[in-house]
Amino acid sequence: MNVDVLFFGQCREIVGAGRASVEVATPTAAGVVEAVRMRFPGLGALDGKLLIAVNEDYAKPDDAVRAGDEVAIFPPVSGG
Amino acid sequence: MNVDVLFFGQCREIVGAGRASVEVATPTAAGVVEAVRMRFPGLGALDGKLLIAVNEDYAKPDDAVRAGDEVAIFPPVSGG
Amino acid sequence: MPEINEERFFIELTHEVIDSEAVVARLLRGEAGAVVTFDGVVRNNTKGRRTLYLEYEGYETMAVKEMRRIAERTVAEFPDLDRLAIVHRLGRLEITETSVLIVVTSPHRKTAFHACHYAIDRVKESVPIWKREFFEDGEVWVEGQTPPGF
Amino acid sequence: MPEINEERFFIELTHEVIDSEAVVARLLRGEAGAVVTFDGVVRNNTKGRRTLYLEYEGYETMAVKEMRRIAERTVAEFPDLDRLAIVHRLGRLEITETSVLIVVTSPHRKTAFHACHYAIDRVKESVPIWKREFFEDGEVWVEGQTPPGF
Repeated sequence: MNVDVLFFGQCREIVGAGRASVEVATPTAAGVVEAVRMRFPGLGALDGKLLIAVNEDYAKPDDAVRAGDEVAIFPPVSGG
Repeated sequence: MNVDVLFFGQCREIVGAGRASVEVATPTAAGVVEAVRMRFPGLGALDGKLLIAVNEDYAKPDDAVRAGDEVAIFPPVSGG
Repeated sequence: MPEINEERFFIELTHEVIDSEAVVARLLRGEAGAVVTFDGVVRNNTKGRRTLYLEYEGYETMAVKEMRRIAERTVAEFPDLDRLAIVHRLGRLEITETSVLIVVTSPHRKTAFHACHYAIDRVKESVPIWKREFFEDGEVWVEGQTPPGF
Repeated sequence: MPEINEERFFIELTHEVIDSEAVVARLLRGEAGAVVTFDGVVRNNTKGRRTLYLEYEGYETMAVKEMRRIAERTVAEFPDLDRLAIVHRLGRLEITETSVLIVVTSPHRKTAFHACHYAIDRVKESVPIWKREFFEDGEVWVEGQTPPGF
């Protein structure tokens, strides 16, 4: 499945873009993170720390990702 | 000893004045409270609750009161 | 009678409207990352009975001293706070007006929250100020607190 | 994008200066006796290194949703609070400017303090916003937090 992924913060900087289309083998949050890590090795700097949101809510590794979902990957948050 | 006593809040209202000169037998904070209670029986409404300050600091019953001290008697505080 | 103690405290007893923003601006400097403010405001009811307005009176000279003592105790209790303001208003206050304002600035937020809460609790139990509440059908002296140990 | 949810919440993400007084005025009504405000402000240093300014960016649509979720959790946790505002600024911020503002109004002060502290802790751990700190000799992404369970 092809998933459009949004990137923010340091992830956007490492990827060099705010958005990328990624081919995903396993249709779960963990599957998307895995595919993105393969495609953008620079994200290894944030290994174990990457967060993923599906439809603007935090997702756990096993949560399903479906065609058309809004998916975003970003580092730990530092607002405030 | 003659002591000039200031009254505030409900005490001022009960006494009917913001200040009164009171003859005190025992020169302590408790002695002043006792003398004031005798002189103004209406303060009985606040029995056990009256506070006394000597020179603008709270005083305990045994604290000494000397000629020229600034003495004030008032009810529990309700600022804020 | 505004007072600044070594620029760390701002203590004021006033008969005018309290300008919270001006007090914060006065305390705030680059060292602080957190500002916690407590505003005590006049409510429109007490246990369901409609309040018209309040009147505050104080033993003014002692009140200012007691506010300064509370500021000193708060800094002793929370030494990493940056600055502290305690402002109290006297006279007639309308519904939603501020009667008391506490501002704490601090490098970190936890200290600012705890110090602000500590200071207002102390103000309520020991600053010699009294309020009368006016209702449509009468008035009462609001029941007060006694400082611990007295 | 200001939002009012049944008039109980005020949630806003803005690129403009935050006007704390206007937010308090918007929330305050006669039922509340206590207003506690937390202002997060830009500090002039991090561990002694001089900060020039900060830049905040957000995943804006999700940030607003997350702020609303935090407001709902705060009210569930502290049901006797009256109203709650969560406002966050994005873009370039100078030293002493407000990046985040939390305001809680409540009939009683203890609830206001605890709810305000709770809300800012949640904002810092889960709202998708990131800041970069600019020094005289470089810049860094400020180390972040992860929401519990993720």
